[in-house]
Amino acid sequence: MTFALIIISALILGCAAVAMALRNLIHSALLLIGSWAGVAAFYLWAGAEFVAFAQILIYIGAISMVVLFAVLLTRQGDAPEPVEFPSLSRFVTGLIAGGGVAGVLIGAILGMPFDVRTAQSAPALSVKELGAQLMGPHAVSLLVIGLLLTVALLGAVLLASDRRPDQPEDTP
Amino acid sequence: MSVSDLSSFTPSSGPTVRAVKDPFHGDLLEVSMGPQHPSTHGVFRMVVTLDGEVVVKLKPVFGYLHRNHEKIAENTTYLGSMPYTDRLDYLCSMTTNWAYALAVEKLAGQAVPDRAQYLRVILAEMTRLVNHSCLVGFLFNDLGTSFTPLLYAFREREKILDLFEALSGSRMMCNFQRFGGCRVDPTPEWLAAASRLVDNYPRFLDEYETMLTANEIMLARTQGIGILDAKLAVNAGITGPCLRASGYNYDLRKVDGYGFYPRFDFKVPLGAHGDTYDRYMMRILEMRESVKILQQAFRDLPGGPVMDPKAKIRGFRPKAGEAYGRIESPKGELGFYLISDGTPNPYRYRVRPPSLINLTLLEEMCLGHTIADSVVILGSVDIVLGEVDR
Amino acid sequence: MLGSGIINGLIVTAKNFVGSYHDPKRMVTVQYPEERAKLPENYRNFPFLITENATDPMGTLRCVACQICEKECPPQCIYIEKSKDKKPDATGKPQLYPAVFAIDTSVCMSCQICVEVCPFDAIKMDQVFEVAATDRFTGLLLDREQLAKPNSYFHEIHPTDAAEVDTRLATERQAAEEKAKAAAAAKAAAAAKAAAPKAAVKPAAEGGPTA
Amino acid sequence: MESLEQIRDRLLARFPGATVTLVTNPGVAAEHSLLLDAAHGAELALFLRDDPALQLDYCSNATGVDWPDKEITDVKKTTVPDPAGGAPKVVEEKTKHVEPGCLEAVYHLYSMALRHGPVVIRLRTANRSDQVKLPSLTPVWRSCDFQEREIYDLYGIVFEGHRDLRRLLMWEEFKDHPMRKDYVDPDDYEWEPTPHAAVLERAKAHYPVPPAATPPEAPKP
Amino acid sequence: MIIAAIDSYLEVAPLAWRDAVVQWCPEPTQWLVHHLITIVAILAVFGTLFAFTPLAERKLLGRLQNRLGPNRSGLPWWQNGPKLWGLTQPFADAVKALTKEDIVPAAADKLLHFLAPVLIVAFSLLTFAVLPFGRHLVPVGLDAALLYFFAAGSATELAIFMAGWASRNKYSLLAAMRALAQVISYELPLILSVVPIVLIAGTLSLQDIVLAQGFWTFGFLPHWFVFTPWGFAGFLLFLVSALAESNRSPFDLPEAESELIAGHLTEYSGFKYALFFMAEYFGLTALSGLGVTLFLGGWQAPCAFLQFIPSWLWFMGKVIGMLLLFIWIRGTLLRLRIDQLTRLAWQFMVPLTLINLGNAAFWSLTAGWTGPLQLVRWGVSLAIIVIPFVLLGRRLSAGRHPRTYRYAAS
Repeated sequence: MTFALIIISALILGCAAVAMALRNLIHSALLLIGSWAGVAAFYLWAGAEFVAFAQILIYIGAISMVVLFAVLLTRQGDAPEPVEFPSLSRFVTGLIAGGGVAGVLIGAILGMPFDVRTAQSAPALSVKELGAQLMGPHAVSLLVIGLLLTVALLGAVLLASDRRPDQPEDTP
Repeated sequence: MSVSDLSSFTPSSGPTVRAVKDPFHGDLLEVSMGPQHPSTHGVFRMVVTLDGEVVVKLKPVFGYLHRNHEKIAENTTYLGSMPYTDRLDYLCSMTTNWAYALAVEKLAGQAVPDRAQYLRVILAEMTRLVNHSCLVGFLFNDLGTSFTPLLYAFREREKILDLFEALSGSRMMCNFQRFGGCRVDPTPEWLAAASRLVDNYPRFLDEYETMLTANEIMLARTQGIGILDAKLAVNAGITGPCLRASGYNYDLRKVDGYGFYPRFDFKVPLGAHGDTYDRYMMRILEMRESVKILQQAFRDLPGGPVMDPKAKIRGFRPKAGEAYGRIESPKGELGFYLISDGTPNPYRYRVRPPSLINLTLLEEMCLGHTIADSVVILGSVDIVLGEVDR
Repeated sequence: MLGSGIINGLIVTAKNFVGSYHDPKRMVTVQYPEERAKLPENYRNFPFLITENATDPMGTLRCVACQICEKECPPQCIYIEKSKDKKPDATGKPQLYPAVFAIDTSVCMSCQICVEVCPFDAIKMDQVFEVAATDRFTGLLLDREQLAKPNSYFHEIHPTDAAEVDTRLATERQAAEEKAKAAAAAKAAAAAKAAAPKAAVKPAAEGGPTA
Repeated sequence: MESLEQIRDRLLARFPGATVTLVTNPGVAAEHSLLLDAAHGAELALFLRDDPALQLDYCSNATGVDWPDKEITDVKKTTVPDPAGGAPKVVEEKTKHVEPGCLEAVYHLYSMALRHGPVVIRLRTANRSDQVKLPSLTPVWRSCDFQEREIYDLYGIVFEGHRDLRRLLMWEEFKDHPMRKDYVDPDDYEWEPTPHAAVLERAKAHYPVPPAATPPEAPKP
Repeated sequence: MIIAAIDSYLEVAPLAWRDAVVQWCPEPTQWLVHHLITIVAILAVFGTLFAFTPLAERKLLGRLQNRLGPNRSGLPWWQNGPKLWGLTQPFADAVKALTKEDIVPAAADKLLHFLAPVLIVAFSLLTFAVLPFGRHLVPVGLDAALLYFFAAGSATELAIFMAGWASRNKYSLLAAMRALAQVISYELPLILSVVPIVLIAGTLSLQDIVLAQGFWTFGFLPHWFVFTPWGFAGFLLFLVSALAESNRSPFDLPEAESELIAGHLTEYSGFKYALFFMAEYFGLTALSGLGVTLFLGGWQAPCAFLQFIPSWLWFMGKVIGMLLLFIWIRGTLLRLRIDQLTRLAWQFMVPLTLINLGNAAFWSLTAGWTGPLQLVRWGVSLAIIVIPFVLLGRRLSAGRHPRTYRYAAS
């Protein structure tokens, strides 16, 4: 089973790295979406079907569209300006920031109690139990997330609609 | 109404047109819905400036089918121009022939026997059925159906064109009217077949109305689209179903009373809003009126000669002078203005094309609508490029 | 109710669908190359020249090259060159005949004005519509031989028209023959009269010397 | 509807500076017309449209007519007493003079409101070469928009005050005006075997006759 | 007895053949061969269905329009042989699609231009993995099958965007944006119209949903979900959003857009265009397969005594029935405008699906009612869905109704 894990992690990390290096913004966005697909494959490997399909549905279905629209509407075409490396100070500050984030992440992962090595043999959780769990103990967090999403939705609607004040909403 | 304010007349009742340049909008997109376009009914071109979906500016471009029909007419005899009039509005050749014959008879003072007058009314109303069923079919094609209403309309049109072929020899290029009457006297079988066809024509109209007139998508796509104001339409010379759809009662069959139309009682339908839906309904209701006229005409068609015996085929030289004859063709007022100088060829031969002049207000109708609507509005105005470009 | 218009539309198309299987009136199309729609009698396409009989087409052309149709043809697509000599036509009167009679069918719009103005019923409208040609220039320029078709063919495609034309021509021919016979008889009578006085004179002369 | 003479008199009364003459139509249809002078054309037209008695709110047809320069040989018959005392002889002197032609715009006006018949008005340009300006009636009747553009395109009358005077039918770079009587159409036709030699000769001047298609002059024996 | 034997044999026949072949190959590859055969079987069945759907469409449209439809393409080597009513037309279309020249515009983004059709066909084929074709014929028995179906379906948007962007043509980008707006705005009603089924059936696995519909009252009244008020409303809403999701008739805005030429497919020709065409039909078949599984009882027979017919025949029959319904709708209805389309989604479909969800909740709560209460239950359930439908319908077509016309006096 570890052989599949290696392939999947290679896929995820590879796509992310290449996405970072490419000049063409659209290609890098698509590679980012590729790495999300890799994450979904990882969930499948780990036996959590529901989370994998949710990942595909949400990330590849919707958020990829948001990323691509954002890329399109902000930049005209794919000719990025050349990035210059003038000074050592920019390199050092970059290193410090990257190192800090990496440190926090690794600390959090190592501190977790569950045992990484036996992940794949976790019991296959059926969707019904997952639903019960969500509606039971975790109901509060579900409602908060729901609230957050609706607020975001309303914000988007307000932001988009006041662009044309004189265009009546219900034109024929 | 002084001169100044009319030329800058903005359609008050139409959709609001955004005058101020909105910073949020990027550059305007100019689309040339060019001569080769699936829904411009022939080689007609509209240079449309789009702001996103909405039409901001629309310039029609003509001349792709220009054959200089009037110059040709000046170099041929009066009779020689008759087959060319079929090619003006190639959907209704009988009414165009009649308009030309009417103008020349007015120019030369030529009498026409009763049976020929009745036959002309019969053929003109059958042409109106052909043209309106064509238009309604093409309008639904522009609205996006996959050819079904068009083929129902064509099924009915073909039956009438077969009758024209049996009478004049050709389906669309009939070349049937002469100065002083008609060329061929219809046989009794032809008359029986024609009246049978006319009697069950309303069945086709009922099928059409149940299928499409109350269709929600049709109502959404055509009501309130391309509104034409009656006063502006009169000033812009719009005639025919487009003018009556705006509620203005002007039908040459009632106003001029040419031919034997005063002998038939028929009603002229009027619209209320002047939008694309009204223009569509005008055609449907006019078809029902034409069926009534045809039934009366078949009932009391007199006997007698079809051609005035004194009329001369060759060596026809009307006296010097001029005349302007006009009829109510299915598209509007079709007029022929002839100046003769005594020679067999006309000195000046002018066609007043309803299709071209009905396009005067195309831009005012399309402003503020989306590009999908401008195609539908053009379809509802019913133009034929042979007549527009001559 | 929101969907009622759409449902009515669907019902109409369903009726048409079902109708297309059992209602011949609804199926309007014809499988062209195999089945052919019957052409109405008045159907006209390109003109053709009438010859009295099929055996000697060029000999019995009815056309007398009077060039009226060439003048009256709106697109000017007929081209006639008169013949130098004359040959007797059906009524025996020596008439000219067209040495060259070409119709450019790529220009002709089959408006049948030539048929109307022809005083000799020499040109009539054909019913041929499959006239594809491989070459635009010579393929569609039909000359005298290609245009000439016998009167029997004319009877075939336009029966009533042909019958009416033939009766008219027959009466004209009879009238021409009676006139010719009458003229011949009158000439004979005149000759006889002229001969009679001479004869009268001659017998007198004979009477004289023999007396 | 009042007769043309009454209209003309009211026009003259209303606009003293304008000259309005009646043009008779010799034909059977007897549709006579009013010749308005170019300077006051627009006001006269506006009056015709707004006058409550006339209300000619619909201009059905705007036509261009080309009257080329005419050579008139007027024959003057003078009776010359014969010096030798014989019968007086009639001597005809033919004096030839050229009457200047003009370009003319004819408008057929109808009233949709009162439903009465055509009032035909004519506007004539000074001559056919340089002074070809006429006042545009598009601000008065919007229906003359495309028709005046067509007259400008095919006859060359320049309409002042028109909303958007461009060629209607021909392409922008086209120079001449095709509907004029003295227009010579270009003869670079593509070669056609039409039996009429005239077209053939002109075409041959431009295009080499394709070898394959022998022209029909050499009729087959 | 014999019927039961035949039934049980036919029912299991495909599985039996597969196991026979699997036994025949060597041990290590057996797992692979097992899955390969399933994939090949699905591709073969739905490939031929795809080949014949356009033919059925053109013939049905023809019959709707009083004409015959294609019946000319006889057998290739038999020149004037029998015409076979045009049944060989699909092969003619396939050859045409293959032999047509495949033009790639110079400025196009070669990689994405090539990848777009491949991805769109792959994603629309993925959705077939979870559809229960027969009692025992379930390719992959996932627990969250329904979620998988929508996940695979929603990835097609990515491919549409890639097609529009890679063609580097202003019109195709505009049309791709419009296509995305349509697909995204109709994904919500699609999923929401299916949620009531999950609520009642209590599971996401399609096989269990079909089993939940497996009972018949009095032997011939099936318990399909479509015969309940919320089920019928859900089915209609599912139908409309499926039409929009697969760019079919009243919503074929991007591709048949007479104004924007052929939408995001403008720069495609030859086999790539045929791939897009194939993806559209696979998507349509998959959606009608899902509709059949959720609402029309999947492979369940309509009556108890008809169960001897193999279950996968029932499934295929219902899918073909749904396809004919789509074709029939295409032959009749007009096209909506883009703003009307999105307004229909957000102001009519989404609220109705939410109300339908409430309706299903009421239905499941009152499962215990029996006798006269059953009628009350039906009445209330009907009211819950019909009243908002009428009110929203009136609001949607406010002020638009067929008019009556007056005639001129003179």
